[in-house]
Amino acid sequence: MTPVEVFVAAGADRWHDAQALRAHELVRLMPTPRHATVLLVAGTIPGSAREAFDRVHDQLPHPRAVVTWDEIVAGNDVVDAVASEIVGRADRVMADPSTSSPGRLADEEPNDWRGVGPFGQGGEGMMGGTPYGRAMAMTADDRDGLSLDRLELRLGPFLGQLPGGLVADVALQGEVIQSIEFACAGSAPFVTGDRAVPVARRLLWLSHALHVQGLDAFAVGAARLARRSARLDDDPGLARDFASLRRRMRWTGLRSALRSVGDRDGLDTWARWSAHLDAIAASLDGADSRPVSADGSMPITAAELAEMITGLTLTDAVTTIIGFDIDVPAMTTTAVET
Amino acid sequence: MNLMTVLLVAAALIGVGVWGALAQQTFVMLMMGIEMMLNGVILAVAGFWAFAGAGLPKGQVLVILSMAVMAIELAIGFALVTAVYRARQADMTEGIGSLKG
Amino acid sequence: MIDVAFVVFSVAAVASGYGVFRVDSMIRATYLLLASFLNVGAILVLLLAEYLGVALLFMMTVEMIVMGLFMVMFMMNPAGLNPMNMVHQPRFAAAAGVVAAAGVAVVAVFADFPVAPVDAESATTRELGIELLGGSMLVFESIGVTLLATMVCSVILSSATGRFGDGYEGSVAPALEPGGDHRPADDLYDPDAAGGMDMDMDMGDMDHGEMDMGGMDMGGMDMGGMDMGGMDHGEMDMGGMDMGDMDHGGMERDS
Amino acid sequence: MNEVEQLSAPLAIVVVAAVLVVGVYVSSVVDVVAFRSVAGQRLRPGSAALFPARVAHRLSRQQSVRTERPDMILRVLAPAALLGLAAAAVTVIPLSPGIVVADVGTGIVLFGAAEALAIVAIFFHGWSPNSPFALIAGYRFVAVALSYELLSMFVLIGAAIPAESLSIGAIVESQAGLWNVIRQPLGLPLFLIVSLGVTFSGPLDLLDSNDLAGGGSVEDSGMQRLAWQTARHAMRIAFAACAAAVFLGGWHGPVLPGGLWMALKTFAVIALLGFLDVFVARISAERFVRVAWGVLLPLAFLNLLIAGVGAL
Repeated sequence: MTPVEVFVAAGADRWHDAQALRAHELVRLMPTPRHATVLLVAGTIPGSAREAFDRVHDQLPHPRAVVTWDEIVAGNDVVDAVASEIVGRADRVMADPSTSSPGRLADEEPNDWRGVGPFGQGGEGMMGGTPYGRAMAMTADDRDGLSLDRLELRLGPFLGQLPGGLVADVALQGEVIQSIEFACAGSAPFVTGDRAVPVARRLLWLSHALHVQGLDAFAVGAARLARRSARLDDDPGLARDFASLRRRMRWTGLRSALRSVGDRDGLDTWARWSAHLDAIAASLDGADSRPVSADGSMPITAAELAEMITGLTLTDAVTTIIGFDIDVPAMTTTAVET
Repeated sequence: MNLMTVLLVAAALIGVGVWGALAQQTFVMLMMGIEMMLNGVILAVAGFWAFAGAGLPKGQVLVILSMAVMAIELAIGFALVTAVYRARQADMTEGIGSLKG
Repeated sequence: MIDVAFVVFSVAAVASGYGVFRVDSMIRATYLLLASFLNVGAILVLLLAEYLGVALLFMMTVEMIVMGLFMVMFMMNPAGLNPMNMVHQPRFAAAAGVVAAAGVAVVAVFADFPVAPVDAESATTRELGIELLGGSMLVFESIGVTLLATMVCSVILSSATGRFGDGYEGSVAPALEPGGDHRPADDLYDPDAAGGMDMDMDMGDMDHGEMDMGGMDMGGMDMGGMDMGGMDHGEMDMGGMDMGDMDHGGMERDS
Repeated sequence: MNEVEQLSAPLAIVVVAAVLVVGVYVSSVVDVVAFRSVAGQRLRPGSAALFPARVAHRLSRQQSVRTERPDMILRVLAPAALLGLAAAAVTVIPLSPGIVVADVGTGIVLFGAAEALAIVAIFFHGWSPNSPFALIAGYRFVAVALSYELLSMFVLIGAAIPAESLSIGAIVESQAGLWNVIRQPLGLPLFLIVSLGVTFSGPLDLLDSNDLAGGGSVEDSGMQRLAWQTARHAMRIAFAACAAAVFLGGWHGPVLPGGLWMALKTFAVIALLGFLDVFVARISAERFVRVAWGVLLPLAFLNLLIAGVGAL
């Protein structure tokens, strides 16, 4: 059997839970919906993300199937139940492609492409117009003084490399982020460092973060530890296995890849990772899900994070964001309050 | 394949290059036109070397010289384009035409 | 067999060369130019200049990669998705192209060249190597030094910062009128970001400079033209470097 | 140099195709084994051996999505060109004593040219789908590739110096007594870095990387994805075979026949690349460029110096 390729469209409340599927041998979480056979819908999709969800759904190639996490009635292990449902649905749709999930949006271009200008460019002079429904990129100042074209993108809420539910509007020039704005009130606490977080959740964060850094095989290991720690019975080998995973991670060059990325108050992404890993190790050693210590640089607000990653390359920005275990539900609720 | 046919192909390449360099408005496309001319030159030189130069290695050195010219043209050209763009946001020849004199 | 290959490569070289200036997408244009070079490289191999053909292939590939990068960077419409007309003086240009091609073609057809074909058995690559490190060593080394100078020049030209800080600070170019701003009113650039660039003068020469590149304006490239005095006096930045002088130096020498 | 047997055209095509088909399959299996063993998942030999075939079967039945206004010519061309270049690179590498598909005198330069053109093909892959992440990934790949392109040529030329020839056959020949991996200790590591770069794997997975939602492959599905993966593995074969021939002594080795030695060495390099792919985290492009120009290029010069001094 080859693993079923799955793309997770998760609301902020279930995103961590869904990462646990990485532990499953017959399921593989893919970074893009184009690679997936099954779309896993987990958690609450807010109304504002509805259109984005429909687009993600239509990006899956046929034959495709949709599995909804919250509809699955499970016994004691919901992840197993979801995984077997995914495998079953994938088998069925592969056997009978006519049952493939139909498109949710009309398959048409957002705009007529031929405009009104003398060459069909749709605007005055050379510039202007909206070819294919997208405004032409306009130049703007940048850090190199070259004033190159500016690409405006909206990232999220279902982007594979970012936490579920996180939405950010970025302006890129080349690979450099010129501005970024998270879709929440600027003063909202983004990461609540002093909150006690269950160790399983921390391990799930680790699993996703390893995946983003290109260590998918290690991500599987972390997700398996997360699943074991979530079980109620005491597992004495857990601390030892985590130590072994951490030891092996030392050989991957992660440290040099993360060092001096996303510096803030003298702490870089590697320092934040270390704080997370220390917290996990401490919890597994018996201490009760200890909060990440203050030297893990948390908490941080969305505005502070935006300021931190402005001017970084997109890759470093993603690495930096992932370095925080962002509490998206907390962020959105406080955003409503303020 | 003889000297005449090789030179005719080179002539076509040079002609295309002249046309492109004169007709295109953007600097980078203009440089492409120049590159195309040099392409024809390289072919012509190699043709002479192969059919009329008795295979003297100096002919090959001339080809290498043409290649170096191309590399220099490209490097300096792009540096100038960058400098002009930095100062003017101009990527077209007309963009800096008003400053002649 | 060789003749068939020659015809195929020639047609491909000329056709892709023509395509360069006809397609909308800048990336396609760049790599059609590369295709043209690859075909010429193949013809060079047919002509028994094996090393030169392969080296042309290698060199032009890397060169076109850089060109593609610049294309996407500077062009407003690199994919050609928004149709636009990016040519000027098309009739004149086409006529000039035809005249140039015809000129060379006339020479090709009517001139009487000596017949001295290369020996098919000779080790041309080996001969070239010995020549480069023997009789033509001066040429070879000159190319190397020139390329080094080119690297230095292009880095200085394209960098935003000079030796003494930001290129936009430092020396300010003289105004066109006494007391006036040297920048023309219709200028697009940001007044804060400008200043040091002596572009008014440069730009006038720029057109010549661009053209001279085809004819290898080596005079303009040499270090003597590069206003070393200004560098020593602490004005070495984009402005102090004074490209205007550099080109004038070259021009005077040429004329 | 010994007699070199030039294969006839039909036989040459068969040989190259066989090398690539077998190589791509083996390389894919290596990937599965590497992933599963590092992830600590169950590893059944039969299942791992059939894995690539199963994946290929599934992808062949999946829709190849057409994006909005793609550059369709380049989209089709990208995997085809990468595969073709891998095949071209394999032709100049001697497979066993005296057997090389195309005995080109300038073989090593031709390999370098194929490698440079591969960068173009890979850029096409990022450019063609008309998708922002793919474009950013393709652009980033090229920016990084320019910094190791020089490296690879210096390293290969360094290996050609003791052989006094640009033909890869002669380079293998020159390693009869001492392999280049010992004679020029910096050569193989630097070449492996280039291999990781051109096959965009491991620390240099800057094309199809997870931080850009799949990067250059973000829009690939079905046959398109299958073709691209095949081409990538084919390129890995070409690099592994080149590393085996140029640095590991090619067919030289005791007891076993030369062709088998060559195959074993190639497989060893494939396995190494496969494990590095799984085991090493991606490094940021900016940092790698700094390392490439500041550290690796001087090392390549040093390597060239060692080669030159050794040849005197």
